[in-house]
Amino acid sequence: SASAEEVRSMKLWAREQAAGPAPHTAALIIAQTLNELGLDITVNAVPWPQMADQVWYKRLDEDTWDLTMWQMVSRPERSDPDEFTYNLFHSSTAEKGYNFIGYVSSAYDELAEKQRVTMDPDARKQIVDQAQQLLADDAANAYLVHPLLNFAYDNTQFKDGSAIEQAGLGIKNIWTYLNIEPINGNNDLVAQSLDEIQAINPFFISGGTDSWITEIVWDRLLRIGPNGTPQPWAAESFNWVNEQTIDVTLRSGMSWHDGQPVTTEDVIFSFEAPMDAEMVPMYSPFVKNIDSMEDMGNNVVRFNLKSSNAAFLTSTLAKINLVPKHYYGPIIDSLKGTGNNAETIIEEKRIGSGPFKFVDWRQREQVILEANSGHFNPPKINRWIMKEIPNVEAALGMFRKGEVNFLTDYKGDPAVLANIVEEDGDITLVKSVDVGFQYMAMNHRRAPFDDVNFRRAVSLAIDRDVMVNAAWAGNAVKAGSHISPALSFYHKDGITEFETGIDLAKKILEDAGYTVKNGRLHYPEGVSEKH
Amino acid sequence: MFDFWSIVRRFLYMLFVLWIVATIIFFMFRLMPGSPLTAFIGTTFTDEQHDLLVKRFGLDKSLFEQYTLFIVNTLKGDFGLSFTYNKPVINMIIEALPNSIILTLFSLVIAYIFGVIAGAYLAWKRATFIEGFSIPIVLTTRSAPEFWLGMIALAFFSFQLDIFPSGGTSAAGVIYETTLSKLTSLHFYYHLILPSLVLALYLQGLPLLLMRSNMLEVMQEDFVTMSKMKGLSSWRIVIYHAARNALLPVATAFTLGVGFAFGGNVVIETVFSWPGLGRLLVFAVSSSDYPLAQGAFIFLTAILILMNFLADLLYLFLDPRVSYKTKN
Amino acid sequence: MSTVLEFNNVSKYYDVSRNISEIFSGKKPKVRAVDDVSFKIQQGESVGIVGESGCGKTTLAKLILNLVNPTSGEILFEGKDISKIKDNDELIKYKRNLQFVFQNPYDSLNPRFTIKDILLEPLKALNFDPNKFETMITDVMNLVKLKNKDEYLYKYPHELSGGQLQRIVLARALIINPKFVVADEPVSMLDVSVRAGILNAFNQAKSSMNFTAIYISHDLALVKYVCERTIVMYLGSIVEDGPTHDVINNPLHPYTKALVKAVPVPHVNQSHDPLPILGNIPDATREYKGCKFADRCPKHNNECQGGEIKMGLVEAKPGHWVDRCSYNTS
Amino acid sequence: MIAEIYKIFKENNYATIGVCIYLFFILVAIFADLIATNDPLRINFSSSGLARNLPPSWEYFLGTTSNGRDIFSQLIYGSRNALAVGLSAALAVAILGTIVGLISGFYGGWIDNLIMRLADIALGLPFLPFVIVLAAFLGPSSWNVVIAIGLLLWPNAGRIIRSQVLTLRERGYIESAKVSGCSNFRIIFLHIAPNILPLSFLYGSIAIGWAILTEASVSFLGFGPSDVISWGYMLQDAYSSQALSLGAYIWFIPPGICIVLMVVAGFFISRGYEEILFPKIKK
Amino acid sequence: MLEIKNLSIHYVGKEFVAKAVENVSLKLNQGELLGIVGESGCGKTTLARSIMGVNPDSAKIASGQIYFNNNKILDADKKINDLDFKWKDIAFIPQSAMNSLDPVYRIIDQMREILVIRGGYTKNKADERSEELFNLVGIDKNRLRDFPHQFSGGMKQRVAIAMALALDPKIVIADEPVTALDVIVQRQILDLFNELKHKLNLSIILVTHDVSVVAYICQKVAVMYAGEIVEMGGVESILQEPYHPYTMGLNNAFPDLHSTNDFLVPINGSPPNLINPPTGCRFKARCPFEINKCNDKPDRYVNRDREAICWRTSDQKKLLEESKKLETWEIKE
Ligand SMILES: Nc1ncnc2c1ncn2[C@@H]1O[C@H](COP(=O)(O)OP(=O)(O)OP(=O)(O)O)[C@@H](O)[C@H]1O
Ligand SMILES: Nc1ncnc2c1ncn2[C@@H]1O[C@H](COP(=O)(O)OP(=O)(O)OP(=O)(O)O)[C@@H](O)[C@H]1O
Ligand SMILES: [Mg+2]
Ligand SMILES: [Mg+2]
Repeated sequence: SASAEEVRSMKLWAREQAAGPAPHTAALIIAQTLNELGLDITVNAVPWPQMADQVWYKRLDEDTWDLTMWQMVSRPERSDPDEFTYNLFHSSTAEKGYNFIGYVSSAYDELAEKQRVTMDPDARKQIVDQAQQLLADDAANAYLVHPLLNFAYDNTQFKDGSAIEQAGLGIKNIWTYLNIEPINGNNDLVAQSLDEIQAINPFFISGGTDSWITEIVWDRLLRIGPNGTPQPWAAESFNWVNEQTIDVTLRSGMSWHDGQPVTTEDVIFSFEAPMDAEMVPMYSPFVKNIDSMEDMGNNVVRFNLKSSNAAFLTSTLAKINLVPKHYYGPIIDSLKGTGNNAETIIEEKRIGSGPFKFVDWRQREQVILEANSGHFNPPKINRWIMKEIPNVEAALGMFRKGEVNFLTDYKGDPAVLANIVEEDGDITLVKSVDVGFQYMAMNHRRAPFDDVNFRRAVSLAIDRDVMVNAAWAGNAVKAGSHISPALSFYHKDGITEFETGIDLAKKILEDAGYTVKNGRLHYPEGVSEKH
Repeated sequence: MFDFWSIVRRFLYMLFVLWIVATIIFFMFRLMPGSPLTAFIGTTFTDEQHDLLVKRFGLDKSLFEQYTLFIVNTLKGDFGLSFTYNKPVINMIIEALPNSIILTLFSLVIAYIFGVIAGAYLAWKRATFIEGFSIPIVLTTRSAPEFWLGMIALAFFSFQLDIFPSGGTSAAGVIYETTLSKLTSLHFYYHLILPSLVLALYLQGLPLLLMRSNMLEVMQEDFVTMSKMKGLSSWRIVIYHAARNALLPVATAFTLGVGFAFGGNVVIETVFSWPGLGRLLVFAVSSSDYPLAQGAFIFLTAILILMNFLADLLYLFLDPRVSYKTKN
Repeated sequence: MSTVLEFNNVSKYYDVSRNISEIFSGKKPKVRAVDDVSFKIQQGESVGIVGESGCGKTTLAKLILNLVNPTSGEILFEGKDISKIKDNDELIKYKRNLQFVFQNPYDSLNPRFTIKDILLEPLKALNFDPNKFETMITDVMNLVKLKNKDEYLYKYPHELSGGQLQRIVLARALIINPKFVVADEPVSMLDVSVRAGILNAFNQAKSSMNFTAIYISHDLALVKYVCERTIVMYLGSIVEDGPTHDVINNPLHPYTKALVKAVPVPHVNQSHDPLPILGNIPDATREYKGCKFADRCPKHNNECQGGEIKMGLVEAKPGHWVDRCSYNTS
Repeated sequence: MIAEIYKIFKENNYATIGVCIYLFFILVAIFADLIATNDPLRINFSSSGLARNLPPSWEYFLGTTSNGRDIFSQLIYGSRNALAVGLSAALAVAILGTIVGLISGFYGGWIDNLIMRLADIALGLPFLPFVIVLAAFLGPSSWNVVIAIGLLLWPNAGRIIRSQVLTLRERGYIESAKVSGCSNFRIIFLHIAPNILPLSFLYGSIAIGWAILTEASVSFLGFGPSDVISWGYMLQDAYSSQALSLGAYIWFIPPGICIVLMVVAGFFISRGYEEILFPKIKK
Repeated sequence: MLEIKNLSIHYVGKEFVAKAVENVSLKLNQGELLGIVGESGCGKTTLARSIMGVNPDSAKIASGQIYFNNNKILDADKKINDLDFKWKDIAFIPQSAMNSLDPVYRIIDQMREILVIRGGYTKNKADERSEELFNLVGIDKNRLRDFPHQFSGGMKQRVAIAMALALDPKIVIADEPVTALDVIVQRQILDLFNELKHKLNLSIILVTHDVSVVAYICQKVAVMYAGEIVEMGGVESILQEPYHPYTMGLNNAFPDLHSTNDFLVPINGSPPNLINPPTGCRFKARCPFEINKCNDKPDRYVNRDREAICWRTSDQKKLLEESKKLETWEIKE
């Protein structure tokens, strides 16, 4: 019919190739595929600040984004489903928060809120399953894959198999650092990072890499164990007094790297400091739910919560760094009123109680940590060193030459790595499914993405096998929800099994009234871009 | 010879140019697409955090206010805090600067020593078979993108032959107590060799060709003919008379080259993971870290301008025709 | 006879910076290329200007042609101050009266133009009637003794010899039938054997067209063949001005005396007496007090340099002027 | 002018080689559609999935990239970008430099002063860093390089042309044109400009190489456009797809060679040209 | 003392051969001041430089030899290895002293270079000698420490003379030493030459295009035209009784400050191109007295100390008369 409006030409925003070849390739393939539906989509690859600025800050603008490649990466605390389930899709975060796609569903909001306060794991899983299914039905996002994380180490320098895999994170984790056994006279673990390290500061969540360091220099009360659940660490034990009260018993005999003992006072300070959102803005969300703390004596600290929260152990007790009050207290006091906050602290000493002590950091070169032999769980290596190598080619080169003996940050082509492993023969390669995932986001605020059928068609047009095999070169598993199969407990079985294909997509569109004229897709009769 | 005030005047003029450049750069960054705040976006990134950042970065102020603040602070030598590192920009620059300086100087010195000698030699071998194939080779090395040469050098010398490290300034775990101890350690120079050779390969063309054509020109001068008439040996003529005169412009080109190579090292620093000023700038620009990018850029500019200035002074020292006024 | 050209206290200073330190320091030494010069030239006269290199001869010529503006003083051409000509028509009228013959024939013809184009340039620029172009070219080519004009007109300058080129330069100057011609060392670049030809052509053109001429040269011997009046310059100032015959045979100023004596002649029996002059070529950027010639003058005394004596001409004999100082001392 | 150019090629092997290289690339660029065997941006699939990192074959003369794109076709199409960037930069430098040099040299005075101060500023800007900032400012596009080259390299050409104009202005035939009553306009365009055109040409041909190298560097650093195939982009692609580790020499050597050829051709031409302009060096 | 025999020098280019010096023979005696006059491009500099053995690579010695005190110092057929005569026996004063001093060294250093390296002086002795030389040429010895550009043109010429005299040469060759100078300075330099010649018993070859300069100081003159010496003899006879029409024309064309003539007599046309010089007499195209025979190479006419290359030497008296008239030289058409 004559009055149907043509679907406009659109851009698929993506990051430049160097930032990750696989998603870049995926974007190219997706654009090529979707164009077969009669769309006109070009890939617009730009650096992160530009892409994020458009997608995030300009989400409400008149002429904003349509499609964008996006990713969520793995972090230990993401082992709990709450963060993704709530923050990514709850309508309260649609305007300014992480729900940048503008997904608004009261049914979903209800589920998201409910899983948060449901303390019983099985009941909670039910709710999380429902949430996953609802998102799939609504085609909220076009989930693509959960990448496989690639790590490798030199098994002439480390005992083969002494690395420990943590669910959704791979072998790059504290458990490996503590457990890995150096052999043949080697004493150092030399890790590598593609990103630049921005800060090593217990009050600052800066770059992703930085947390690898803060995590092992500073202890936390709990730690996420290899199985993905929080387990006691600096806390000897914990005990839920009721749904809003928890008692934590501090391990005795711990000391700071400067030799002073770790006390309950330090623990309370560590959680109180971030409550000042101006002083410690990055950590303050994690302690928001704490109403008060009490020193109960006998190394016991009681946390009184404002509301019950299933994720409290993971996102608060296993998140907040324990810091010595005698050292950081005065520093923070001196910062008050200066306009600067705790994130600007440039320390001469970095004092924690963790299994590794800070030794040296030469910016854009390397960080050196040393084993804390007095720790209750001392590492077997002597030093933990991380080289900052900004490009994957050089990083791989150094790994092959043994200048790096543990490949911790490999974002390159997995096939290349596989080749090298094969050639070398002395490399242990470990692949793990990521907690994080890669997806293509659609802007629900704008036509045609406000139409669930259109979203479904777009999502189902993308052959996930092609994504896995072509874009990720087999180095990924298909994704169907925001919960990775790595979190086997919360992952909804069968959510990744759905039909895809260009014909299916065409049929969905046709059924919904879309037409193709002169090779271009047109809206159903009466639907127009502008509302 | 020349008086103090003349240098002061010239120096003030340099500051003026620097100010203009700083202003241009300031506004370019502010009007650039993309936001420095995107680096902080995360699932737990809240509105309050956002507002705090805006305030701390001073982005809530008007552009004009930001500008005056920037100029005033810069005059005080304060380049502000890096958005991403939360560190004073000046500290970061000072940390990166020696690496860049050493890389640049080292490669320039290699390039110029080689270029001058080879240039003089080729001038001597004019119209021979040697010249016939040398010149195209020199022109070709000048035409190759530095990073490409770097890639090939890495693939070959480091990955294949394994004689040089593949990047950085030191091997894992080596701790330098001070910058000085770093710059004096052999280990550092071992890492320096490959990048500086690649850079030198690229840079040697200019002095070589310059030296050659100067030599050819000088060899035509009457005073060289006169030296022949005086019965002086050809060695003495070539070295003492021709080369000395031909070197004048090469020496100035060297100074200018320092400033130029400094800015051009960005790509080599990237290929060889060299923690220098150029890479810092690239990082800062791509992450919209305005203060850091501004600081790095202004430093690069200052070095360039300073080198231009030094080139003038150097010429003054080297060429008696400008430094010694005619007596009346 | 009427006055065609009049210089009233004309000066032209150039700013020169010779080295970087002067550029840096903002010092601006001045060259007094023409310094407080006054003279008059009558209709039909031919005046030679002589003096050593750098004394300001060319600058003087450029001042007349309005190629440079005087630093001070006024230059009147037919009673009008030429620096005040603003109106385009008037400018063209003024330019139609004046022409210039340059020193270097290899340099003063545009190498990319044919001889014909070169000759047409002034005609086009000064709005002459296009119908007359052909006849004007023929006439002027005859005048400069390039009778077989078709042989030359479509050639480029590099295809001609120096002597021929200089004839073309002369032709270009004369083609508009100017009232006033300035020739700046027109033969100094040429071989001796062809010089004479050019001079003869110049002389003949002058007598047939009756223009007023200024002939600049550093060679007194050449001026003698062209001019009836000679002006001697020294460091931007006129030191002597009189009939050529008088100036050569009876020079009054010590500088002129030395000049006349120094010119070698193609005879075997020449005087080998030392020259009545001291010292070396002076520095043009120096500031002089009193008489500029004082430190080379054989009769100088302290007074000369003290500033009490000013340069300036007095009429020693009718029509023969000389610098005041040497008039007084002789 | 034409005769002069002809002379250059007749007498100068360098220049002849340079021009042949250019002609070759120009032909390739014009007939890219015919020569290329594939759409350079298309992702190709083979029976076993994505046609990634394939070795050379009849289907893909130089094999494929990690994204399954045809390297040979990219190489062919890359010549278009290189020529477009190179030639427009050359034009920008030549035109800006010439106009500025002419005006500055001929008129002198405050205009000259102003222009020379601007030149100081332009020369005070570090080149590659500025291009990077400009690319970030204007968004990724090959034209950034052209703009930057125009903005920053005109002083080199401008200064030389200016000094040339200064000496020309003192040349007898310019003075005689003035005496002949020619207007400034006529003098500048009829008498002076033809003499400095060779210089403009020289600086233009130098700028070609500069532009291509800079474009490559900027692309390599990731500030180039991702939907335009250029040799610099190919190198960047190869580098970030780890062609070095893959040992995929066939991927990263040819674009580099093309760049070298194109740039060296510019050098050859300008060199040949220099020898004609400044024959002293030759004799 | 110095003898040039049948010297021919050709510049060999890619596509041409310029015969710059053709069959030149010359003799120079002890204490003699020989002038070589000729117009621009006739091969004067080429000739002078070939004595020093420093012509550019493109200059090929086609024939001839040069002897100094009966030692061969240049030979067309073989390379001479003993070049010690340079500067010690024969020194050179260049046309442009301006460019012949190395701009980056002080004069004293350049003096020392000659005196120490070539002359075997010690440094102190060399400095003493330099001062002595400066004294000789009339420059204050304090200025030894100056750089070349700090001198004026006339002084540089003096410096060049001082340098030429440094090692007590027997012969000094001066290539247009005064051409670039103003008449007053020119006169001073010429007087200096005269003085030195007498004081040091030097032999001097003075190359110039100025007949008056030759008249002022030379005893013997060789007139060059298009690469050949067309006439040679004592200065007086050449000026007053020339045999060759070119010499006659040259004398006529020369301005004379004190003559009563009010016109000059030009020679028609311009010197021939040396790439394709005319066969036979090279002057014939411009010669008013040309006859058929001139298409063949003229014999050398020798009469006591006079030499000329012309077919019509026997008509000398008549031709000389004719040559004084303007009409004679009128353009032949
Ligand atoms: N454009 C200029 N800028 C600065 N100084 C100049 C300029 N033109 C001439 N002069 C200086 O002015 C003085 C006079 O120069 P001018 O050319 O008038 O001398 P001249 O008598 O013609 O000399 P010559 O005989 O060498 O041609 C000289 O010292 C010269 O250096
Ligand atoms: N390097 C050279 N290559 C080719 N031809 C040359 C070279 N040098 C000089 N000639 C030619 O040789 C001829 C003689 O030159 P030479 O310099 O000896 O003349 P000259 O009499 O000294 O002239 P001038 O009076 O101009 O100094 C000229 O025609 C000149 O063009
Ligand atoms: Mg003059
Ligand atoms: Mg000569």
